[in-house]
Amino acid sequence: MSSEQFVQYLISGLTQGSIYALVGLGFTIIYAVTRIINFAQGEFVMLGGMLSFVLANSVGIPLVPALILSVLIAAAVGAIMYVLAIRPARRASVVSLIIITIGAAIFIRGIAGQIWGKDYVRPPYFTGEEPISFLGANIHPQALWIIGTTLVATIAVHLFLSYTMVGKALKACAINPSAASLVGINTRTMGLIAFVLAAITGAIGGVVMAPLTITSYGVGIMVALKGFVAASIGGFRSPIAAVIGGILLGIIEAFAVAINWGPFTSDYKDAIALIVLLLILLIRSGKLAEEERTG
Amino acid sequence: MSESVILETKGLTKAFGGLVAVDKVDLSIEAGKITAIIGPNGAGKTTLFNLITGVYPVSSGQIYFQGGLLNNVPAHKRASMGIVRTFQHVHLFGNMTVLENVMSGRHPRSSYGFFEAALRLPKARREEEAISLNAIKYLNLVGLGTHAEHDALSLPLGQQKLLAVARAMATEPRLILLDEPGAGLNTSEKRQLSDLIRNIREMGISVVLVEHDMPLVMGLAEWVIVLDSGQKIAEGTASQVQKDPKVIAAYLGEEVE
Amino acid sequence: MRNYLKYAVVLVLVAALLALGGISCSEEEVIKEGDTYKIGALFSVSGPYSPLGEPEKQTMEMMEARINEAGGINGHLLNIIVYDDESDTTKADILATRLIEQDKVLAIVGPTASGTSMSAVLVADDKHVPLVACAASEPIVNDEEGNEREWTFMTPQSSNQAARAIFGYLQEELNISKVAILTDKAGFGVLGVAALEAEAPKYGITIVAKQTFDNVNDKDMTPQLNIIENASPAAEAIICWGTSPGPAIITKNWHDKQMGIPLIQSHGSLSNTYLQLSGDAANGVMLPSGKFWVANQLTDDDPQKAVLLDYIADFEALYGQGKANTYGGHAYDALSMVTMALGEMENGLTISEARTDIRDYIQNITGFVGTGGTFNMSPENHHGLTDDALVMVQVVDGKWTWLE
Amino acid sequence: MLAGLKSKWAYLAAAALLVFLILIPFDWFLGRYTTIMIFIGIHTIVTVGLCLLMGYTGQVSLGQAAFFGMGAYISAILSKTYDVNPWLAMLIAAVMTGAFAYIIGYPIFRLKGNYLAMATLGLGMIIYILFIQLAQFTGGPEGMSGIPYLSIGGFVFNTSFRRYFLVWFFCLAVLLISQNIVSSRAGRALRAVHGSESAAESIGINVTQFKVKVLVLSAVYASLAGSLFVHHLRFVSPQPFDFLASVKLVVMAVIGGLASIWGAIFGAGTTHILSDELLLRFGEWDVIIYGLILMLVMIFMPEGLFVKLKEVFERLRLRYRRRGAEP
Repeated sequence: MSSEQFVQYLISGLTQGSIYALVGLGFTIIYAVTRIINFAQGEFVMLGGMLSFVLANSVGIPLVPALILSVLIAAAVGAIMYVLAIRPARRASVVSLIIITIGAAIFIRGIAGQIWGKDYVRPPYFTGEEPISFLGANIHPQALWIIGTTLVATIAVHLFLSYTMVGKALKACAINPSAASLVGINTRTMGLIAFVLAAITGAIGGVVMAPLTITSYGVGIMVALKGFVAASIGGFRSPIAAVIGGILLGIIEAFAVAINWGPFTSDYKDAIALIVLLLILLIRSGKLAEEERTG
Repeated sequence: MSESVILETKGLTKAFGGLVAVDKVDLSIEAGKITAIIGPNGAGKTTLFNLITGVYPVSSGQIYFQGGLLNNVPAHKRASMGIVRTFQHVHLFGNMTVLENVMSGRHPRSSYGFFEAALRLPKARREEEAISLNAIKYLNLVGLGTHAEHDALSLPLGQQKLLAVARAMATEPRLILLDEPGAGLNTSEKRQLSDLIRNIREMGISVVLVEHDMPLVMGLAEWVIVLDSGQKIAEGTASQVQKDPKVIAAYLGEEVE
Repeated sequence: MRNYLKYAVVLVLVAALLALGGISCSEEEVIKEGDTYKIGALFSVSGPYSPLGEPEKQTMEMMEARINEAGGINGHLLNIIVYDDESDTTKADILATRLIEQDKVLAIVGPTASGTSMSAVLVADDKHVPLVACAASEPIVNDEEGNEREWTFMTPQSSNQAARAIFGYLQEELNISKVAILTDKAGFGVLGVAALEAEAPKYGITIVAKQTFDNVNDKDMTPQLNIIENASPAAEAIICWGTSPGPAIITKNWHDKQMGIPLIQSHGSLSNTYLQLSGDAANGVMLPSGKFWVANQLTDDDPQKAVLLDYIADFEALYGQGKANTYGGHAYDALSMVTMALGEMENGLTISEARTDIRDYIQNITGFVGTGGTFNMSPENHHGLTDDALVMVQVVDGKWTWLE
Repeated sequence: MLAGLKSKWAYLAAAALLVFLILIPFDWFLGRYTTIMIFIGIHTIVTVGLCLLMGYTGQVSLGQAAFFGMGAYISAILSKTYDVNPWLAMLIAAVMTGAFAYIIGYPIFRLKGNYLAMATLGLGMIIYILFIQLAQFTGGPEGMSGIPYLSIGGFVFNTSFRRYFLVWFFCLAVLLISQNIVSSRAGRALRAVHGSESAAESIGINVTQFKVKVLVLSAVYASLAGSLFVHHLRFVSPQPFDFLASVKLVVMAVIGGLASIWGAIFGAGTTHILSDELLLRFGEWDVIIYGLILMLVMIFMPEGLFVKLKEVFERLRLRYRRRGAEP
């Protein structure tokens, strides 16, 4: 394939991958701190996108404040979800907790559908829609916004975890909850922070991707599944790994289409991504088993 | 090797990454005797058990059971060969009754599977009959006969430990490894335990126990092996090892704390 | 203790014997003067197909209210029972059965999607209840042997009709003979592929590239477009088959790539949502359309003009500017045919007789002008929509314009 | 004959349940629920498998719908496309699905807990994608119709009244078989694996092998249910076997109390009656309320509604007893 097409596929993969990455990031943060797989993660993305549309187009707030407000509201929803649905169910099993998050997802989605209707919507582009030519490939400006934002968000999260008190406390919980609580870290507060953080990253993802990818009340579940795969490829351990997993997933899918031969076609790209996930899980199985025992 | 030796290790070594938990240990356990393995914390006693029962693969060296090489025998097969162990942290099956716990110990001594069970074929009923009869026998051996229908975890710790022994005995072992059976028991419970262990020995079963409680060990063990930081530093009769300067040195390290 | 079990076993045998009788529930209640007519409706109000199901449901509620305000049908008030199948085929089966056996409806309108329609169709056909589906696929009206099903009808234009409209235009107006197709992996797109492949040869058109997209997951179809660009022999036009949001994204990707070959969307993209989603990028895109979207451009002698303008006006008065779309129109056509049948029905029939009566009436409807086109039903044709129902339209400055 | 039923009361209870089940489909009783009951029966069969796998052996599966779907599709394809006798097709489907479970079992059970959940979820989705993409066999996303009814000799199961008895015959058979298994040597082995894998190994239980065996069993159950499913609907499409379907199955198992065979009926029952009966009157809000109930049940009774109810019943009985005892 020609070089500019290679670039085209790469950019396309990066754009898709960035979205997966931001969702996977949220999955990982929550999982690391609370050992919960939060399938409501996609709903934060949905909220980000729908809210930015409603606020910017329907209510008519200027774009930037509208975006910020959307993220804040989503964060609030994340907090409420943790306090009302997750915290009371600490004694529940892995499975029960997964079901709770799915219940929450169904609930949030249903409410959104009731309030905003079932139709697909597209919030305004951040900066127009005239494609930018780059190494012979045409790139939509919004795609650059998506990739850029993901980069910034990832770095921000990384810095937050490594250089702030709260961040370090979160890390401590992730490594060893019981020890963390021994040294006086309130694991429940940490859980709350984790959910808010995850909601924020998710909503940011929703906000930047919605103009390009189009959104509706129902996009959450599929976004969640993809982000979940991304996080799994990243091993649910470090945020960075999750982001890499997401980008990888996006690029695999883009080039799976590009190869366009045998099973490597647009038909099977989802399956290919999942097979990669399984292989990674099985290769790392020994190590994972250890983690399960210790963690 | 002499017939009277039931278990033997040659240069047995286990390393976790850099840390060597068991270091070139040569043991030979006399058949039909009560042997105690003692040593300060982190001496590698439990790791030794885990190697003998196949929880961990050995890093190097050999384990022989009744003259046969044991290294590559999968853990679950060792029980039917006659090696069984109990755990420091009891590890009872919480989702079963006391009796069912012991019945599950009959697993290697029975054979019927899903199919026979599903249709309750005669074979299943016959074996099930035998299984429960045997289980009750071993339950009575440890004196828990009256608690058969209780939930395993509803018992006090002392009885839980006895139950664990009954479950292990139900597999009809030739060699039973007891990991700190005395820990957390009060004096009367300990007396009960020692009687039980002597009983088991009388049945011609070789007993190896890891124990911290010196009086208990000295009262029971006919042979004592001392480990320190993964190495065998001494062995002999109780009175011999007590006098051994290396042993005292090793323990002094502990008494201080 | 065994004997207790023996009792149970005996009971099972007894019941099994009874089962041999296979008692079937018969509707013998008679509909008297002034009774309300019960009509069932089954739509995907939630789940992936809800963007289609919602306006269908709204249309039903609008018409029910209108008819009852006007005193009902020959003094019979209309009671429309609407259920949400959640785009779930299992649920569609349960709810269709419920409408028939529990609610004892005279006829069923819907379901929304071809999948849910199939499970409902099999139930209706089995229990002899007329069903007018708002989805179009062959098996809804024809059984495996290709015979017309006795009890089921459908109102939307079929994918084959759309394909014929497109190919006809490509051949005559643009004399294009090589096309690439890019279709939704899910139901609607699959129908599209089948239709396109079946119709293309008849117009001497060859399909030089076939790509699919995942309507929920794919956020960028540039990779697929790249493949199409590289196809040899080169494609002279791209035909895309799907419902929102995929086609809108493709339109944008197509615009960003500046591929220089025309993009043709299917009738699945005929909605203001599509225009809103794809913005300026949509300009120049061509689609096969019912006259719905060009209603105001129709000449006054076109019988559909009045029907369409009325429906759109009524719907948007209730549910908001620019909300009316063809999906609601399908429900309108379906319910209209049912109510026409009810209008001609005399009193004193049992429920099962009434159902037969409605079926017989609908399958003999001719010249009924609906939002989708003119219907000429017959026992051999339970679709009845003629090809002239579809015209080609083009997006010009964000508006649908008729390519006469 | 039947393990677990010890007292004569247990026998009477079983007989009563049986009589009730037999009467349901008659119009003068609860006939209008026949269709829902058919699906309850079908889902109960799958749920029992999940209970054995999750509740007794402690292994998570978020991909059970894949086995359900394999049974459905293999039955559909063989009996429709290749005119194989439906009963034979059903058998082949069960064998193939079981074999598939056996093959994936060994690698997948190198994983535990959450990672096992991820892997099973991934597998489930891969199978689902295959249902869509292998269109030349499966009919693709549009699915395939025209699947024949089951029949014995001349007796065709062509009314829901008849299919009701067919489904519940299989359902009860599966329940009895499972009841026998859990109270057997194999059942103890499974529970031992759940209780403590190292202890199980130490008394000679081949942990991995038993995990695989129970996975195979649950897969065979799911396959059987899938076959009954398609011969009832006579139409199959991928949608009933997607990720959400797997979740619904797990929900049924959890509500029924993971470690309780007969709870499965209750789990499948409440879930269906809730979403196909009670919630209908809430119109558009049904989905929202469903989500809410899901959360509440899991938060306040994570061990399942059925188990909770049993506790309450026990407590009441004891109080009653005590009253009786007082002079």
